[in-house]
Amino acid sequence: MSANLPVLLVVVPLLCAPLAALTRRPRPAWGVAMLAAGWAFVVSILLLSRVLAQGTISYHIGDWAPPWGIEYRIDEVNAFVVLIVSGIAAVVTPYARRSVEREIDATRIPLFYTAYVLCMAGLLGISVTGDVFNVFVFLEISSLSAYALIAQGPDRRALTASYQYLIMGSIGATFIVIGIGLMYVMTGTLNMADLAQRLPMVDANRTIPVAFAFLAVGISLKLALFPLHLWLPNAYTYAPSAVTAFIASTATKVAVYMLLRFFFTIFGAAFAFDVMHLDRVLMPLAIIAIVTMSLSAIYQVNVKRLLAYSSIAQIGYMILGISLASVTGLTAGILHLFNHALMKGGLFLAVGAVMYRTGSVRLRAMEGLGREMPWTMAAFVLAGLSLIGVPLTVGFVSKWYLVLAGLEKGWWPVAAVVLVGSLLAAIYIWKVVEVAYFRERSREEPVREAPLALLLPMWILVLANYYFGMHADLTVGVAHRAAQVLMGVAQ
Amino acid sequence: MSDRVILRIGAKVLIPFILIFALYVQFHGDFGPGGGFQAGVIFAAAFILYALVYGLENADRVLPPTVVYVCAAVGVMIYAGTGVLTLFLGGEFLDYNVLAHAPEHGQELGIMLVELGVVTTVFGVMVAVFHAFAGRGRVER
Amino acid sequence: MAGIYSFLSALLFTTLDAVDVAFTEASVGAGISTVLMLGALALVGKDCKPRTRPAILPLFVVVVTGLVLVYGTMDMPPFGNPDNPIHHHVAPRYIEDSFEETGVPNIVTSVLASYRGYDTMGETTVIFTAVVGVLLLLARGRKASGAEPGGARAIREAAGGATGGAGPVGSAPGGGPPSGGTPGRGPAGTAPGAPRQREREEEGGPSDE
Amino acid sequence: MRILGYYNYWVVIFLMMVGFYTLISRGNLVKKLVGLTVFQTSVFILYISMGKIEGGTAPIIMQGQHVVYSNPIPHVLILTGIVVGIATTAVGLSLVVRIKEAYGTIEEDEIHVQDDVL
Repeated sequence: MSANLPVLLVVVPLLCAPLAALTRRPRPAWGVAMLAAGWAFVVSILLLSRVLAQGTISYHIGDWAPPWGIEYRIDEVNAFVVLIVSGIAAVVTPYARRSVEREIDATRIPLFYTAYVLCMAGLLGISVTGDVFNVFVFLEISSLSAYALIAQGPDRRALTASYQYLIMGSIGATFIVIGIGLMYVMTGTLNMADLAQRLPMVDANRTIPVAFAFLAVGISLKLALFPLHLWLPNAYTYAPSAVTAFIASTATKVAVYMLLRFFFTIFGAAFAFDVMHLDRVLMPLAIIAIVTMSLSAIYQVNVKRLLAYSSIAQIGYMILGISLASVTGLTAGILHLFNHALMKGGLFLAVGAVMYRTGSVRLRAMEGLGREMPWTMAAFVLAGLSLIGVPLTVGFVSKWYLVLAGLEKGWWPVAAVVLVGSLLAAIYIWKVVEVAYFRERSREEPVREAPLALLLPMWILVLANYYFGMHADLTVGVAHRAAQVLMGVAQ
Repeated sequence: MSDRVILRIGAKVLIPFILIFALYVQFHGDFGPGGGFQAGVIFAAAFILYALVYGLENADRVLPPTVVYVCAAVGVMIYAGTGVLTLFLGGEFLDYNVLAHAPEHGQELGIMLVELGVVTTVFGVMVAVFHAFAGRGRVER
Repeated sequence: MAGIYSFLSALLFTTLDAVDVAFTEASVGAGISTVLMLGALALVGKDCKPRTRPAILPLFVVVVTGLVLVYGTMDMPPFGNPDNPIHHHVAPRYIEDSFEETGVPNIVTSVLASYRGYDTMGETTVIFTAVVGVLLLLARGRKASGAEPGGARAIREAAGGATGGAGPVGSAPGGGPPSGGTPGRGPAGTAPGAPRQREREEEGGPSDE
Repeated sequence: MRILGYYNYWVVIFLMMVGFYTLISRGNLVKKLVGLTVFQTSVFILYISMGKIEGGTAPIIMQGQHVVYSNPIPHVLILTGIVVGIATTAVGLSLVVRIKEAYGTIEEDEIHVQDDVL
């Protein structure tokens, strides 16, 4: 059975989804979601350890050898991404129970968890597959369920946010399909490894660069790269708290993974950077994203929106690392995938707890919360420190590698950008801290601390920020190997 | 109204044919164009026609929304369940060869099973979606 | 309009030998999606405003995208040529061996259900996801009046469930003074109208209570 | 048919861009979805065009005859694509219905105006 783990990783959640729909009662549906998340988490740990020990795993679905059948191909890169997705799911799902009961109509909760599990299964499916069209199919599973989940937010603007995301997301997906089609017409194959072999034979013509461009735009839409990020702030702001925490720490990460997979594994770093000069596009955009989006975050009065803008800036860091196109740069980018999931997950969970108690996530609602919800706000501050990049936190580790990668190439402005970004992050986090700790509350009734069911997941993520910040060798080791795998394909 | 009568009788005559056609499409998919997806849509079309002509309440009595909803979920489980079954029989996921003694029979059986899953889901989904839109309109007015 | 378009493309698919696709497009594109479109239009009304602002930027984007695609197709293998690479890798095996390997003469079916059966499972899941999404958005407990946005209703009902202590929300930590509920629930609970109102109350603080 | 050459692809691209333009320029939420449908369907035609072989027939094996079959893979992919398209349309339309109920309009500008008033 253990040989079948790669496919069971995705199929068990896929089977859990209709099961959750059939339960038709909130509690059992949540239990099924828990089962799916827990299963995925355990399997992803097993898979990562096996990949680290034995190298790439290839699983042929239906026993048809690739490129005729669909292949699941797991190397260090996607094993790591799968761990991020399932790990966040394993933490957010227990949190979701209370939070969702508060924010969503009880009759909808079973379907809510169905969509939630589908979203998770879709993201896992994108991560492990070795077939480009299969990527698209699972991308649609995760996107469609994400649209539905976001629209469940308590404000009516959740509907428009979701619609906007649907339109932008579908454009992105259609662009990706066009890109896949153009690659296919030149090579006749859809298998990633096969494509990687065959593309160099045909990449001297004009069709492949165009395929490349369409994939770049499509994926950038999905990962909310700077000028294409318009869907993200609204979607994150108006979605239910648990959904925001889950999607913010997984969906864009998987999109970044798609970028890595398509451009490094399939096209190869040499083609992407030496021929297409991807870095000349990505790097300025990443830098603009870091600076302008951090600035925008400072002016927000809604804390969720503030964190959403900060997310776009943080995606900028990942792209910056990737655009350096070196092993160190990629290590920084991949590391930040993991680290950002930890810190943003922690922050959004803390904000979700504030929502749970006060019913609002505006800055004004947080006045005086430092005393009333000490544990929640302490979690917020600690995760915020990690976002800023204070030593001993994961935020510091990824920024450290980013600066290293920049200096390695002699590009000192990269270091300056990282520094400016951290300063701006300090400002917007401070804004929340100031309101929470140094302002008297203007509300009349006091608020109580969030229940343990919310605090525990939140603190697990926050402590993980510090654990992996101090034992950085664990994550850095995996990220470094993943980066070598990605660059190694190019050699 | 006379036109309603024509409509009703017309529908009554048509629906059995549509259902038979759907079955044909479902099982003839191996040889000609067609398969689970198309058959599911046609099944759903027959039902939607019934609902349009006889009203949603009557349609609900023939096929309660719950059943439709269960169909949509069960279809996915049939498909994925087939895959899991092949795992238990010692094959890879969705490796139909292990379903029967001879690989070709296994393949045919497997394809039939998954098409069954597809038709169930598609029928359930299409009717449920139609129901969601139509039901909403009824309450609005 | 979209229905006619789908129907025409179904005809086009037939001339391009894609009978299975044509069949599906005819039943889905021209059938179901038209029914859905009409159903939705009946709900939202078809009045529509004439455009006012000029759309320079979209036009620019579209023209650029189109030109890039045309540029890309220049080096594409010519239409219908049997020597194209697409026909010489992967596909030949399906055409030559699929009948022996699966016993199904319709290659599309055998590829769909067997070779790429996993994609089809994904496809089945996609439509299942769609129905989950549609039901999440449109299905209703009949209790609330239709005009009210679901969100406010959701919050109020959740709050009601919590104070009632009946729901699994657990009565204990919901706590607070039983009269007003916790402050957070206050504004949401007292505003039966649109969330707009709720937002304003948040701005104004709980003094409204 | 050979004269068509690339002409076939260009027509598809034109259709695609019509859909894309409708999608990004229209303010009416339903029209946007119509644009999306046209856009996606055109991409399907692009795929099917790739699979066509001159003089080929539908890929259903006829025993005992040697004939040229068109490439079945694009057909399979597009079957999946159509399903994805209808799924997106369904979710999109139900969102539009909800937006109409919440805002009383489905014009993008008017929705923005309503939200800005807050």
